[in-house]
Amino acid sequence: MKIATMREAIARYVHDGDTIAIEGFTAFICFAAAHEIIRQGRRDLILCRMTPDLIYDQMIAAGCARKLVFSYLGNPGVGPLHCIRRAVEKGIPRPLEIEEYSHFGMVARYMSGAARLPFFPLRSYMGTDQPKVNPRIQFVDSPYGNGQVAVVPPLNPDVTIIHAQRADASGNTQMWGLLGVQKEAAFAARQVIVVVEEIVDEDIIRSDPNRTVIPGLIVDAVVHQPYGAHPSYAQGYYDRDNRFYLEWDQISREEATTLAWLDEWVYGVDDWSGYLAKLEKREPGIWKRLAPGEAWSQPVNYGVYG
Amino acid sequence: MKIATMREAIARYVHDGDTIAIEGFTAFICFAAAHEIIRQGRRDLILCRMTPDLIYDQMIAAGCARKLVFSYLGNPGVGPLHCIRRAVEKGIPRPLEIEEYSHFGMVARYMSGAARLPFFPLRSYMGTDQPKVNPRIQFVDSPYGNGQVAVVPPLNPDVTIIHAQRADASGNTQMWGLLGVQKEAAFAARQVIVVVEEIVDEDIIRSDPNRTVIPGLIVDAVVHQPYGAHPSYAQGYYDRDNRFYLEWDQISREEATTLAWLDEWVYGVDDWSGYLAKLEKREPGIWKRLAPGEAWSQPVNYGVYG
Amino acid sequence: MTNYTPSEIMITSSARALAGERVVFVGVGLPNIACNLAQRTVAPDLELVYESGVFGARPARLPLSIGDPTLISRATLACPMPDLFMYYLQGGRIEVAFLGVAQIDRFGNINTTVIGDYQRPKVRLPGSGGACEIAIHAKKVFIITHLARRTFVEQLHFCTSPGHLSGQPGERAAWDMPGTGPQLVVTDKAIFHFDQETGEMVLFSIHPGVTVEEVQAEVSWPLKIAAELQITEPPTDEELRIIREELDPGGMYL
Amino acid sequence: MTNYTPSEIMITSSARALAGERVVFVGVGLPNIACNLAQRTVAPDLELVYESGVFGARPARLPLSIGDPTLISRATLACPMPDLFMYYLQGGRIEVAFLGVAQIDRFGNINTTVIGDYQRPKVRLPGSGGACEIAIHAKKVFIITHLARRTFVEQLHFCTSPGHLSGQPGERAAWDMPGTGPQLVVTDKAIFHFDQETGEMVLFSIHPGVTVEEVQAEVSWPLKIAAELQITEPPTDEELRIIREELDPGGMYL
Repeated sequence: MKIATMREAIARYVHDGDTIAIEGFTAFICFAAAHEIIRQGRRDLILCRMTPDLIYDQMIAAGCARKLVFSYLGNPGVGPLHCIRRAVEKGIPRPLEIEEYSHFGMVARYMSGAARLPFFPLRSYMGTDQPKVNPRIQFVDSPYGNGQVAVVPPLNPDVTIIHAQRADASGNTQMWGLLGVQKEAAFAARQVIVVVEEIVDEDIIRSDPNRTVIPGLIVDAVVHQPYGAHPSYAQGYYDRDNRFYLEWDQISREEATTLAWLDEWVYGVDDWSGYLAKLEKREPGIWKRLAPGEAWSQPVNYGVYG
Repeated sequence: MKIATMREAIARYVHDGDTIAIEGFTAFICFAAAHEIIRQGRRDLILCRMTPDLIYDQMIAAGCARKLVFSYLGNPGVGPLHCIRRAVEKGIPRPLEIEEYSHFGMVARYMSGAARLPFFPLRSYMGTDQPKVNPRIQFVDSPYGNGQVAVVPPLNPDVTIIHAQRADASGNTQMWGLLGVQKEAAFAARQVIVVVEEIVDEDIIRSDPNRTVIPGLIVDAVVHQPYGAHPSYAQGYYDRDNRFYLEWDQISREEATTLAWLDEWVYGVDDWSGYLAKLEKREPGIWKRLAPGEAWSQPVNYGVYG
Repeated sequence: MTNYTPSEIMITSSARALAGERVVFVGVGLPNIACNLAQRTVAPDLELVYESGVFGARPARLPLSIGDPTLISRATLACPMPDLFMYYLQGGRIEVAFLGVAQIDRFGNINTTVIGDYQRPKVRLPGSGGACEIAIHAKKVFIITHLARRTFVEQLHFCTSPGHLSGQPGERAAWDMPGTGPQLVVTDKAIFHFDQETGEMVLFSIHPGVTVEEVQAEVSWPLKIAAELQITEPPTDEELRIIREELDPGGMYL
Repeated sequence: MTNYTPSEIMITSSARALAGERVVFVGVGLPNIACNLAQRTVAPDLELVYESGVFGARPARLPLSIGDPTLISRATLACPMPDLFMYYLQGGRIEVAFLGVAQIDRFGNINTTVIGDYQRPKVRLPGSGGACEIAIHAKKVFIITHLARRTFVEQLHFCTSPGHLSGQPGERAAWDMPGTGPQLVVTDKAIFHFDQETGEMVLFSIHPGVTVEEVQAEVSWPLKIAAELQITEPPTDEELRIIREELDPGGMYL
């Protein structure tokens, strides 16, 4: 049985020192998983994400990580990630090793890992200082005499955690909206945890096989966690809580206010239900504020053959 | 205006000597385009497809091609492709140069072409005779000391022709079912012709942006040609005409019967409407025989935000 | 039960070899029926993956090709070709795959490309398709073919897909091939395994009523024979019932 | 019309530079508004591509980030990241892209990584994101930034994204960079082009009321000035109406 609580899934699959990818480009960022990792006190993680976003800012502030592998360090549309800056610039709460790529470089690392290739080629980095500070960025000559190309090595997380709208009990997972690099990050991983807004009957999945992004085949645990991406979002289920992204810019400016926030919102609750209860208490209309209207896809006919 | 008749699209974009890819793995094989190319008497084409299938068997029998680039030469589930065998083994109707890969090799060539990479790596061909007869298959050492990898060069067709269920007038194209390598073949091409069962309002496309496989951006012509993939199929629209695949095994065994078939079914009609009219005359119930039942996808909510 | 066809004992022998397997890469024809039989008997959790990019198929009819539309409707996942080859096959997710052959040598190397000279072929065969990658990446390869001297040859006319190469231990690993190569050859007369040390094909069992001499007559090299040569267990009544009533009621492949 | 903000003249100047362009890679903030303005004025066929993988967006509100859900609903296409970087950007489908900068040198090379030493940074900036690939592959690059001496520097602390490199003709081509590099820098005080021969930034126009001296004061190197220095055409009433009433009625960016 793959269905697990978040507590069980994190306890079983995420260990100190592991390489972890919690992916999702602006959308589908699984804060519920991050908070549970913080609560369980994991240490020395190598955190991988194209955009560390608030999720890794919080995990790094909580002291979970020894290293960050990334391509864009910012609070999108707002400003810097203060906790990660503190770690990089001042070693607070502990020094943070960084390994840095461009977006395409990170995408290529996941693809290389997912495809079991020794490297993945991309036309990037030429003439820049990026390879000078990251010796993993190399160049290879084409055997066809048509140029040189940058390459990056595979990235194979111990665990990849993906948030999505729905999965069946076997972990066949469907997503719509921004698909980011989740499929590649999942296939690259040794273990995969899928966190979903809804667990649906297999028949729903089977009604649209092209919509299935992650096959149950590679999924180790399925966690049912509605609103598990807040303050990020799940397309069609709830909006991004832009207010919180702005608020975090204030909260995270000082170490003390950051730790106070973690105490209250992460350590101070038992689980994601506790977090949601606090959110709703603070702002009773929150889910109404974040509820999108309806815009349904036109169904397509796969046909019955036989 | 991108909407064109098949005659216009082929006349405008397909020229003698061009490199052409009409892709589609078992499904969505655009015989309507092939017949029009035969009728317009194109010569010296370089034909690229993973599975040449009956479509290239017919084009090669008609003398359109000087070269075939492929990975699997067969009438799927039936037997050999007799016309291509005659061309390769006996030079009938003219000698045919071949350039041969594995399936993954062809996929990788399209990906390389679509991604403007000088090569694409794959772990294949080791220990086989394939690189000995195709010098384009090369090997590259990984700079990370983690092995050697085969590489193939980019394939960039002059024209790629794709059949799909629906597109809007700008060429934004949606498909469901077997997606094959069509996206890659289209992005690799200098020009793209999309042939569809239905031209739909842009709103239908916009109701499900993740379903759009080919953006109008890269499409040069949109041809509305219902049943344009017969005897191949369009998922949810009509079934594969397996009877014809079996029949072709007989028709194509001799050059004379093949040419008689081409005379009657290709040269003997003005266009695809003529072909369809003949089909329906021969077998009045054909579309009923090939009509699938209904199996609709469950719609998903993208949400209204704003 | 003695009333079965050669195809039926090939199917049941293949199905039983799938006991405990989890993910199989399947072609149409006999392998398709064998995998479906295994799902209903020895490997209820077996996941069928089609080379066309389909998972968890629930075909409402017997498919003629691996791209049949009946494989897609109500499948759990249908993916484009790059995903299939990069993330599933090369990604190491396939445990067993079935391959057919035109020629096979004693080390399980396979020719599906050409009879005669490549440039001036006597018979032009289909070529690799996905076979070369399957032979390299699937954890195990099972081969189904009819036993015939022109198939079981001393020297391939062309090596399309690698088996155990020259039989040297570690040779596949030296080429960075993740899979273990061919493990099983099922024919209409006998079943072969491969020696773990030498990579050479070994006669493992003969079907009821077949003699070792008959098998050797259809193999071009002097056959190694297992110390404890078996007689293949014939199809059971229940296996035959499933094949005949559920999987191929039209007798398309039998 | 003289009653406009610095942001507004940056937006209108950028929008006008998009005349006749077909495909633009757009970020949020000023470039987003500029592109939307261009669509409504000089480039009705302009296709907006977001780095998050969205085409033909019809946002029902002004997005805070390039991953805002309002960009996806009713877009014509939403694709995964590998497609975006491999087939759209590296594939050569993007004609113009906007980039921001923390530091820029006279050749349009860009730093968005770090102020100070990389290993012991004074200020850790966001890094590349997609900027490095955009700078290499987009046919043209437009830069929008405020004019300031700490931004327009003699020597970058770190080169994140290549411009015209050392200014040697053919240097980008020698590195196999398909795009032509930076073509335009729009600031709150002036607009810069790049010399086709030397790759060096050239003051092309100053905004109304700004002097050349004021511009030079904010640039760390001795500025080249165009032979026919222009005064930037201020925003028209219609442009301002579109910006204020349609594109940013909340005044979020102005």
